[in-house]
Amino acid sequence: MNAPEYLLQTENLELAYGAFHAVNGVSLKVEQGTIHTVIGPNGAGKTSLFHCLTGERQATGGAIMFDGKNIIKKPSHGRVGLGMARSFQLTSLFQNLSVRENLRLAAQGRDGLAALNFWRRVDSRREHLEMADQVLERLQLTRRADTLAGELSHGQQRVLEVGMSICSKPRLLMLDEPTSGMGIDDIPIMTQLISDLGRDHTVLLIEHNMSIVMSISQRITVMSHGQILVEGTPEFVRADERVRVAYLGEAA
Amino acid sequence: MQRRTLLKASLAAAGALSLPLGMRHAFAAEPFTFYGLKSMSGAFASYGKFADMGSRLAVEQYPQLLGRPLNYKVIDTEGNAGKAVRKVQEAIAQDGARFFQGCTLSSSALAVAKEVDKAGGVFMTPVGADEVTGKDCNKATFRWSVPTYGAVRETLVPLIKRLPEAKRWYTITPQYVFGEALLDGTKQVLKEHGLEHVGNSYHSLQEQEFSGYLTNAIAAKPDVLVLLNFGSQSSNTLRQAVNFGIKERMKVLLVWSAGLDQFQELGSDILEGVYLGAQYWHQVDTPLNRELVKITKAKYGINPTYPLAADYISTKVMLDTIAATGSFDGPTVAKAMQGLSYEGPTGPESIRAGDHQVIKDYYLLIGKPADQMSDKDDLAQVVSSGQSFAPVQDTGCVLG
Amino acid sequence: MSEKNPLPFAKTQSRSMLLLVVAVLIGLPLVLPSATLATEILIFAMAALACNLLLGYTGLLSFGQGIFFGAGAYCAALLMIHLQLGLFSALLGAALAGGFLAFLVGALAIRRTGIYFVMLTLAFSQMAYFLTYTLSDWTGGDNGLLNVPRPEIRIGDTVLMSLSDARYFYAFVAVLFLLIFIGARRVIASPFGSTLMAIRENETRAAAIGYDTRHFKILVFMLSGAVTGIAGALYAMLLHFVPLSNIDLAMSENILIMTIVGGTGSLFGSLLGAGSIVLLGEFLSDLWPRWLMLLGVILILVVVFMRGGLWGGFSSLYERIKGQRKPSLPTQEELP
Amino acid sequence: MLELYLFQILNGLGLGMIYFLIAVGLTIIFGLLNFVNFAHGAFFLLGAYICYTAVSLTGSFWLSLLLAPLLVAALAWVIERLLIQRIYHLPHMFQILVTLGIALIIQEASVMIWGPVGKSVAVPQLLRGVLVIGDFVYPYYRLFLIVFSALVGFGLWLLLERTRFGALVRAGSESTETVSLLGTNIFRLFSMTFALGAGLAGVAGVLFAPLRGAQPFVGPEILGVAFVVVVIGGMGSFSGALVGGLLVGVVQSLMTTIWPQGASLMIYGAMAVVILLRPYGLFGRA
Repeated sequence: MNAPEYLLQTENLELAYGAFHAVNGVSLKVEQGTIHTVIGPNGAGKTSLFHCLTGERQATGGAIMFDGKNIIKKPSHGRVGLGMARSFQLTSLFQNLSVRENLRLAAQGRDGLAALNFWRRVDSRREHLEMADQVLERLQLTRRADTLAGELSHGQQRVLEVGMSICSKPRLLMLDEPTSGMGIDDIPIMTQLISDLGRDHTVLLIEHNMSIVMSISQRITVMSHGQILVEGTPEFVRADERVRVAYLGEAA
Repeated sequence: MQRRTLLKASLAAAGALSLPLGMRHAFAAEPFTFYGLKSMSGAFASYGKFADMGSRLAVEQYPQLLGRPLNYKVIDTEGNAGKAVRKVQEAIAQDGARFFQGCTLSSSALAVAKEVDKAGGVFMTPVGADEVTGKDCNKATFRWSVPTYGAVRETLVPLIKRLPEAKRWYTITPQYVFGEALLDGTKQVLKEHGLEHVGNSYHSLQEQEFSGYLTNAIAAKPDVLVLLNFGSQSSNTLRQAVNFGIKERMKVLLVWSAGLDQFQELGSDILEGVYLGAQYWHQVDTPLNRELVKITKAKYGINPTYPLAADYISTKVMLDTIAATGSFDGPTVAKAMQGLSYEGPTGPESIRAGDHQVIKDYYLLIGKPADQMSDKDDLAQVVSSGQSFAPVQDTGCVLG
Repeated sequence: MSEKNPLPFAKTQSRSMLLLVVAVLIGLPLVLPSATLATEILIFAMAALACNLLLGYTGLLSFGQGIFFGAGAYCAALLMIHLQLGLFSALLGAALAGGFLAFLVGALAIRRTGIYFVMLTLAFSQMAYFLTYTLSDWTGGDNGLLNVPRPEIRIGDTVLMSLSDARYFYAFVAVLFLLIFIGARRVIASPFGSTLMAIRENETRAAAIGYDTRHFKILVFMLSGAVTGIAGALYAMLLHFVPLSNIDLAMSENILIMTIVGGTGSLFGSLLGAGSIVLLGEFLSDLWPRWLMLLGVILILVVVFMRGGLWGGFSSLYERIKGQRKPSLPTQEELP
Repeated sequence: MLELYLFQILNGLGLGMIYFLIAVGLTIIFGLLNFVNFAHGAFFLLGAYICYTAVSLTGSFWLSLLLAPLLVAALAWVIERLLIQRIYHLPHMFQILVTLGIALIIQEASVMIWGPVGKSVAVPQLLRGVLVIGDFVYPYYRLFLIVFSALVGFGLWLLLERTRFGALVRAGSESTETVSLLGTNIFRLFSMTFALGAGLAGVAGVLFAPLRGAQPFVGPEILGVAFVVVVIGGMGSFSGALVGGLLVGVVQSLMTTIWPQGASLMIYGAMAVVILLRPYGLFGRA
């Protein structure tokens, strides 16, 4: 089979709430093996776009091609099995479960309905436990494996949030503002982690803060008013006048 | 609590417990326990409270029975048939209980009757379900209250005589076993007398809002409205009927009233001119009732209500029979109760041998206006009384 | 082993827990005044345990447990009365009836969340009640279904054990309870069980990591319904009778109260809850007809001071005595 | 026959207004406080009993109509201060458990004070008698109930839509933080709302007393009706409670002519259907 050039591709994607188009004809192309960032000021539609991609919202028009297949009708849980995974902007963990269990559940999620098996022991699926331990190491959280997720520091919770999305061995990682709410000291750790993940995953990153993505992204899409404003390499985007206006206009 | 301390005492006395039941009363000091099944807590507390008072009056007349101290133990049925049955099983299995009286809910009584029968005990109950002395009758179980058949006959027939002009009759019936039985009886009586049954409204088990049914009834333009529900449902139907001015448009008959306590709740405003069927009325002039009113007033300062009277006489009959037979053996006592005639609150009463139904009067009362009441409980007066019972072969009862 | 075990309940669900349950099962009839009382406790403990799978482990507050309890009771009773089925076939029938109704109720109710989910289960509960008494030809209506047999244990035509003695019946129920308890623990320790807890903690996240949460909720409803159905059937056999109250809203409420009072953090809590509520009624109703008032006070006290229920209370007391840090139980505040 | 249906619809509308009155307190408490109050029926029965006592002592129904809701609201205020305030943040199951406990206590206390047998309250002299239109009879008292419920509803609407208190309550139902930012003591607002909701249950209890009397075990039934009305209308929605009440009243009344046994089945069925088709009721918000 011939792998398509773009792992993820949207065609004229639309998300309308009545007359208001939060996403208005977006055609996004995410190349295999890149870190691709969508940025834009508040209200530009990047979170709405993200929701369409994860399946949290049903897009009202257009198509979402993942690995050459249109997945626009797939519910969010069904996208995991195809190899998509996501993180949340607001930390969304299993607060009362241990860090390891958070990761193990994320790994097990790829089993889909096979997880309905209620007569096997959890340990019988060793690979999930091993995956959890690998990710623990990668996140440098091994020492806190048995801590409840809710008891981690805020920064560590953000790291775990992102870490959970790699447990299902996804081909596409979709990260929604992973640095949101992080202290200034923690941000480099997160930036480091994302560029590390970018080495073996395709990453689609949604960011508000332009400066921190410049160093790690291969491609950047700038959104404004539900549409794509500019797309290109970081250098290209940085130089674009319209981007400055959009950002400054928003700020003014 | 009593039962448990008793149990501990018996355990301490070792061996005593292991003795066969028949030998146990050789221990002269060991009290004999009589069990009252009363809905003390839960939604039927109003009934259980009076029923318990009645049993206590009867028990007090026997400080001891056949040389053993008489102990009266209340089993709180919690208005829950499941709890009632389980507690009865426990009393039978642990304490060797054999003599039970009471129950408020028909369902409890029906199920308890089975348990008591299996254990070879005696059970007397005032509940409304005809099955107790009908298809679910058994040799251990006796029932004091007049069945639906008699309740319908002894209210409708005298009323038909009293109201020769009343041709159109309308019924409001609760849709459960008891209500259906009353409705069948009513239809039968109306047919026999060539009267028109112009309509019936069924309502559900938990209905408390009757405006819709009353609207139906008014639209049918009957001469008499017959209410076949009971308890709080009948109270609310009556209240709302009076509110709808029904009394000015037609006569109202409540076939199965709960008697004095229900009348007190409703008051003469509502009851005035309403015909009421009753199992018992404290003003009835019989020797035993005079006595009952006297002792009830002395002990509780009230007039006896229906549950009080019913459980008093049932308890009394059982205790009397134990005394008369000189035996604590269930089957012996049950046998002696078959066909027994005794003086009851409604006059001479007897227990029919074929189905263990007590043969007694049922009353038709009419609510009095407030200005004619001689005291606060003088809410109604007796219009007529009499006995109507379906023959045993029609009850479906076969005593094994 | 326990170190590698990723489950948060690892410590509390260890082998000693099983020993504790066995000890309680043996001790109950010795301590209590009668075997029938002990049997009632175990039957309700079974129902509470099933409710706990929904409430404690999945975070689903169901007012529909009475439906499954009643369905099990009526179904087993009717199978025994009309088809003369034996003990195990009747219990199987009850489990199937409970499970099937739970499938229907679950499949519809889980389309909504929060208070609307609760209200849906409540609506179904009321509807089941009205249907049951309307079908009085089968159910006996408000008089209840009488003459329910308590069949003996038999294989083919060989009678192994009669259960008519209350103690033997207790023993049978106790064995069944133990099996269900072990089974439930196994379910909790399975991939399925761990997913339930994930759903309880954060359903959005559970969906985001690939779980179709609807299937999990329906399945746990069915398991819960089946176990509750068995409990209902045993209750019918205990009483030789199915009262209409078996399927009313108060039954659902009662099962919920037992579950919450016992503690939703542990299966053992359900046994505690059922035991304490049944015994409370048993002893207090003898002393004071207005005992329901005390029940009211206890419900309030549990919520204000002991939100983990009796189990939570006992285990934090135990931890304090042993001088350990705070218990590793899930904090109940987080349950939706 | 057509006429009868028409009467039943009219009767149902009247009944519906009463149901609205029963339910409106529940919906206000849920709307602002996101609090599930299983003690609503108990406040109702307390209103009925206090009405009975007030009428027997003073002979005035109207005085009791003023007094009983105030006393119920005062009790609710105290309960809120001592207890409810601690549990707003807890999951619904704990709210249900606590209010169930309160309901049991009120119910059993009523039995202790007033006895297990119910009490009757007479229809006030002024409102005895019936309105006759052809074959249709309608009591003046029920007419009064409709008008009074409408007035209460209108008064509440004014209170919620036109006063500072109302604005704060509505703001609070959107976000408690907003209200705190406005410098209002949010806890006092909560207490007042809770007392208001309970007081409304008390009003309903008083007005129902001449129809139903005061009975200690009426709580669960009233609670059931209130929940059905509120859920059908949409929890927390004021107009929803009105429409829900009218709908339930009309359905129930019509069913008494069409298929009486199924009246309750229908009403709960309707509730289930509404939740399934309209997740937040007819008028609720997400």
